[in-house]
Amino acid sequence: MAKIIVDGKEHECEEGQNLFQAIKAAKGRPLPHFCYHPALPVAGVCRMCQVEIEGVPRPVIACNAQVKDGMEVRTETDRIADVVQQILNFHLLHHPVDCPVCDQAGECALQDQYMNYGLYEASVDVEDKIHKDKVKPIGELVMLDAERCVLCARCTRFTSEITKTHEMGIFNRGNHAEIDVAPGRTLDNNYSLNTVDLCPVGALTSRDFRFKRRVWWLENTPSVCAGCATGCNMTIDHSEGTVYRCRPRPNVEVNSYWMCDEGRLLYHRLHDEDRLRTPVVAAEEGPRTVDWDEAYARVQSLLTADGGETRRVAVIASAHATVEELHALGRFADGIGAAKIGYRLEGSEMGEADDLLVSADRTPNAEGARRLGWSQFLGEELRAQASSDTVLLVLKNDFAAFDENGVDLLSAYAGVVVLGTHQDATMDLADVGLPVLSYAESDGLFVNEKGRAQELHASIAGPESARHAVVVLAELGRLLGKEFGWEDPAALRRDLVATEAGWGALATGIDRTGVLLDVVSDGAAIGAESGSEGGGE
Amino acid sequence: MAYSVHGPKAVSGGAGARLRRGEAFYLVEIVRGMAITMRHLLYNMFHSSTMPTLEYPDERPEHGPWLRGRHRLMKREDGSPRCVACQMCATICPADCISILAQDDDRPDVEKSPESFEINLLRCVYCGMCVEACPCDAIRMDTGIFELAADSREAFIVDREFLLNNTTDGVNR
Amino acid sequence: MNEMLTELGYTLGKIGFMLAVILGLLPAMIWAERKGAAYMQDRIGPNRASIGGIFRMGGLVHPIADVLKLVFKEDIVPAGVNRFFYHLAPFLVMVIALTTFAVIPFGDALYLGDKVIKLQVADLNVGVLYILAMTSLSVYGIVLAGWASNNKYSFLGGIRATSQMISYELNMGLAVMSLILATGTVRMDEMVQFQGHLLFGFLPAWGVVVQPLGFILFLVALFAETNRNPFDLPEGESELVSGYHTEYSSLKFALFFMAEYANMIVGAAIVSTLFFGGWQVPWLSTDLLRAHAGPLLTGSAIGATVLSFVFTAATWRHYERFRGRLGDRRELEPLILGILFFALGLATLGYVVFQKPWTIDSAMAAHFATVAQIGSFLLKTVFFAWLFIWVRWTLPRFRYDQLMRLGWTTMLPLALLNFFVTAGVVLLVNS
Amino acid sequence: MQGLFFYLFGTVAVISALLTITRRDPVTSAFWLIFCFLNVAALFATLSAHLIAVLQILIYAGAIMVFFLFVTMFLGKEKRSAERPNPVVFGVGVLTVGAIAGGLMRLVRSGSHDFGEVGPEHGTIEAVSRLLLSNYLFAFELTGLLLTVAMVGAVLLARREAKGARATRTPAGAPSGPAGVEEVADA
Repeated sequence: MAKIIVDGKEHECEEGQNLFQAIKAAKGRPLPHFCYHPALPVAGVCRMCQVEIEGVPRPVIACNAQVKDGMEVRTETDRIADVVQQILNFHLLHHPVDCPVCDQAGECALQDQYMNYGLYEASVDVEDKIHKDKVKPIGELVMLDAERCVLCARCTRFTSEITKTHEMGIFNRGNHAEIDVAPGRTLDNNYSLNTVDLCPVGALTSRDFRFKRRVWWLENTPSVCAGCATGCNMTIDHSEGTVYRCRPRPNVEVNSYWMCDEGRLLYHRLHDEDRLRTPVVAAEEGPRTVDWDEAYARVQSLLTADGGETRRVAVIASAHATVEELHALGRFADGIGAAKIGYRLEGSEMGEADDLLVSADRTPNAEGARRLGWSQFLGEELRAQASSDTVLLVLKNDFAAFDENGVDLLSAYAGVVVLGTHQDATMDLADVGLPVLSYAESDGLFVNEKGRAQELHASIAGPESARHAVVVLAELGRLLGKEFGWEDPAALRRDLVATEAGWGALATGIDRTGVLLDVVSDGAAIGAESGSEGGGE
Repeated sequence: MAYSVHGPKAVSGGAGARLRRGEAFYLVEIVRGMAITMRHLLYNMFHSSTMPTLEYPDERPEHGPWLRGRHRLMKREDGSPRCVACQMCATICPADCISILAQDDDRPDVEKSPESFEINLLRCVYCGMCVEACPCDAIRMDTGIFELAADSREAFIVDREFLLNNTTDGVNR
Repeated sequence: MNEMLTELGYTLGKIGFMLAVILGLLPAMIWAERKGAAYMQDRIGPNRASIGGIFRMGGLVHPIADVLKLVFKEDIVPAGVNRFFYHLAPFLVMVIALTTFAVIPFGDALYLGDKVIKLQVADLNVGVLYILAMTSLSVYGIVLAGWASNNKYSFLGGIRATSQMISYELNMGLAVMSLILATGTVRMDEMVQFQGHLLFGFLPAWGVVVQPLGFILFLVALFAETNRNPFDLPEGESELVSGYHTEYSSLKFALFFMAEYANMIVGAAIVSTLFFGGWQVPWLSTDLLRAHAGPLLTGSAIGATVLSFVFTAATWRHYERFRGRLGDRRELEPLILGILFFALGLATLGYVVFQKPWTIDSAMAAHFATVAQIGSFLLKTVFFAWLFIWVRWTLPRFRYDQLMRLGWTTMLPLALLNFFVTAGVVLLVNS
Repeated sequence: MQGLFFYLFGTVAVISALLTITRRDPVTSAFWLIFCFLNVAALFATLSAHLIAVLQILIYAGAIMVFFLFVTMFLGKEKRSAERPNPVVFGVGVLTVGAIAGGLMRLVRSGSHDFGEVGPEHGTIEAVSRLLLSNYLFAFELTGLLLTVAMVGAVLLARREAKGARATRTPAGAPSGPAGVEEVADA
């Protein structure tokens, strides 16, 4: 351990630690900076994080210094303020007066630093500024405005160190230096939008989010990506019931600071045209929109055989459902004596894994389903259960999309009730479709492939008449004469912790980075190979 | 009109003030008051044209340039709105009456422009903050139009085209 | 039987005349109220409503617009009202206001051949007491309205009306009693006859001359009884929304509104009858009027001619001065009115020249006298109706305790004093 | 004609009297009572007793009932609604009314009090006044004296009560009484 004195206050830190981080820990807030990023190699190009060190004649940049025991650092002297202001003046010399049209406005480091350290009279006339490329798409998702760039080199470092795709570089010299993609290249790797997050100014902006919403109107809800089994932590930025973008939320254990473009853009599906907004029932001319009472009446009639006795029920769970929903479905099935077919059609929903974040398993909660005792199933099992005396209940599972015989499989059942979020292939075959809340609209848990349980939080409200799946299950139970004592996901989680083995880690609560669950004895191999689910069951 | 004060006691006034003997019956004072009102009536009957009242719809009041009237959107030389949809006005608006949808603009010198620009005039409190917030001098409230009448609530939600041509002479330069 | 029918016809005619006076004066009163208030406050007042885009008549069209508005407005009956009394109240107010007029004579007896027609709907031998009785009933409409509305403000208005009525009814009665002592009769027509005499040979023996204090007391009490400013506490906009008629809308509100003005007109008629000689033309008794009908009629006709031409000149000047200022058809109004005035002037001039009114016969002279007396009565009534308006726009509203103190501690002793002094004087004079 | 009016006003008077005693809400009762008085006054008027008719309206309908209403309306709504009548009291009332009605019937039937025709002068203000100031002077003066005594008593009671109320409101040590008030007002 080493002791340093920051602005007269003693602080303990590691010997040899990066001084920037030590000062950030000591002061509770970072020094002004553009180029420093904890997950990227130090570049030391922006010169903003100047500090005075006792015994060193000139100010030095903290990001490139190391902690030595007894070091005395001053960060708030007049000299530092003056130096930072001068450097900022350099950065802004040729910066366009673009803030009104710049999407970065509101979360722009330049704006913040100018308000903290700038506030000087501009020394260059607007007309004399050097003009560079503006509104230049450099990839499918990224827009470049070279004028706004402060040459912090974060984006180039990202493409060379993290994705190792080397699309971007700094070209020309002096006043005319600018970032761009290498000639003939485009920024089209699956992580390109991370450069937008990294960019401290408005040089790189997202074409997906471009001009959609001013950032100060966005509310931020911490959540987890539902795109694959990695479970990247993310922040959902939404406003007035609409999700506008998703950004990675730092979690060193899972996704560091990054997130793939695919996962980011998944939110579009929330507002898709085919989102199920009201209950539907099958009719001659196609699905018909009804209200909940009528939908339940239809379920009731499906459940009642001609003789008046109640039909058998078989349930299919899903790796897209939260732990609470899966647990509710399990309790529901046990309660009414239904057959539990499984959570996933074997082999479906798999893709290519990459070596950064994307997992081969494209479902967010397969591990959770497995831990709750659900298994994968084959088409035959579905067929075996099929009889004219059985009603199939499907929770958030679109297995029909992966089996060409879906129609045949399901037509053998007396009825199919689907709790889903979209009018997908399975919903098309359903007799009754009940709209439930999606992952972005409800609280819950996903367990990623490494057994880390992470919390989702409801960000937007969801369609007006959609209900939480556990509520729908409770109401369906009531239709069958069973009273389950849960009203919300929280009650189910408490029940889960109390009754099931292996969930004890949840008892003390979960912080924003999630909690690693105990390894279950019969659990599948968890690790790099977890993408292939086959051997587990 | 100046007030005339009758004696020091009237000045110290208040509920507890005692009236003089003559005033207690009010009669004299009532007659004096009635003489004043009648004087006004008779004077105004024969000098109706000197009355300060404006015959409003026929005579328009003059107002200073500081009057905040109905909003207008300024145009560029080519007639397109000067607004860049930066949402500053919508952000500052205390009445939350401005809603703007931005769009990519294809023109080389314009990056962003309002796809729609709506002001709910029923919500507007005419504080003028939008004008002060605008970095492009794109919105002004100097039309001098202060009358609002329509036969539906929807008619008060004015759109981009309306605001672009919202002056009596139709010029928003 | 036939005689009875003609009698009934005459009575109906007199009732019709009475209604015509009140209902005809109503819009004029509303106009005078609004326009008078405006001029007293250096405003212009209503002048926008027009007929055919030309005739604005200085705002006289507005009462028509008002009535139309009130007729077509939604009639709201609030929840929780006592429906029977709620609907009854406005009618009660209006009916009592109108029936009070029944005992007021508006002219000397008219002789048609050998038939004598008293120009008075009901010649009661308790005339003045009837008026007192009716004014004491008039409060019920207000109390009913306030109570039946099931609204605390209306209710407070009703209560204020009650206590105000109790406090001022007494003073009014005493003032009238003094007058009865002085005139020696309770019959309205005899009272008016009495006021036709001249005191000391030059002073008309009007009630206001023989009972100056009684007149003031009566007038103040009348203001209080008609709930007019400065005694309009039952309405009290500033504290009671609008008091007893807060919950009324549309035609029922219109009835209250009109009843207030009807009450004013009736009150003005009562004051002019009791204290200002009623239909008496000052210094000209009925006999004198009949005897000198010719010169008087000629003088009036010439006066009318002169006035018409003066008005013609005034409207022409107005037209010339303001031409082009409005830029539409409204500018024609003074021109058209000027032409009408000019025609009127020509007509009266023609009447003087060709009909030779100084050669009028005695039967026509009697009719002229009646018309002159009715005119005198109407003139006085209109003046006092105007007085109500005048006072309203001059005085502020009394505070409630001031109202009570004025009624009980100032006016009641004065009224009693007046009564005893009058009694003493009458005793002295008669003995 | 006269008979028609008599039966009209009589019937209405009886009906409104019945309504007066059957309504639960005293304010409504009071209004029906006023209506009853008006009809009685009309009955007097048909008998050419104009003075009595007017006095009926002026004093009973116009003054006394206004007081009644004034006081009743100050009571709370709960206090105002009447309870079911006590059967004993109700019975006594019915019996009393019956007795009076019977007595009246007998009086009318017996024909011993035939009033005979009256002239147009009867019932006028002059006639009544003359009667009051000649034949019934003593009774008239006595009634006047009684009323004066009542009024003086009422004034005395009111003054005493007011004085007591003022005494309790004056804080200890503060100048009390009219003199003190005068001083404050003059200052």
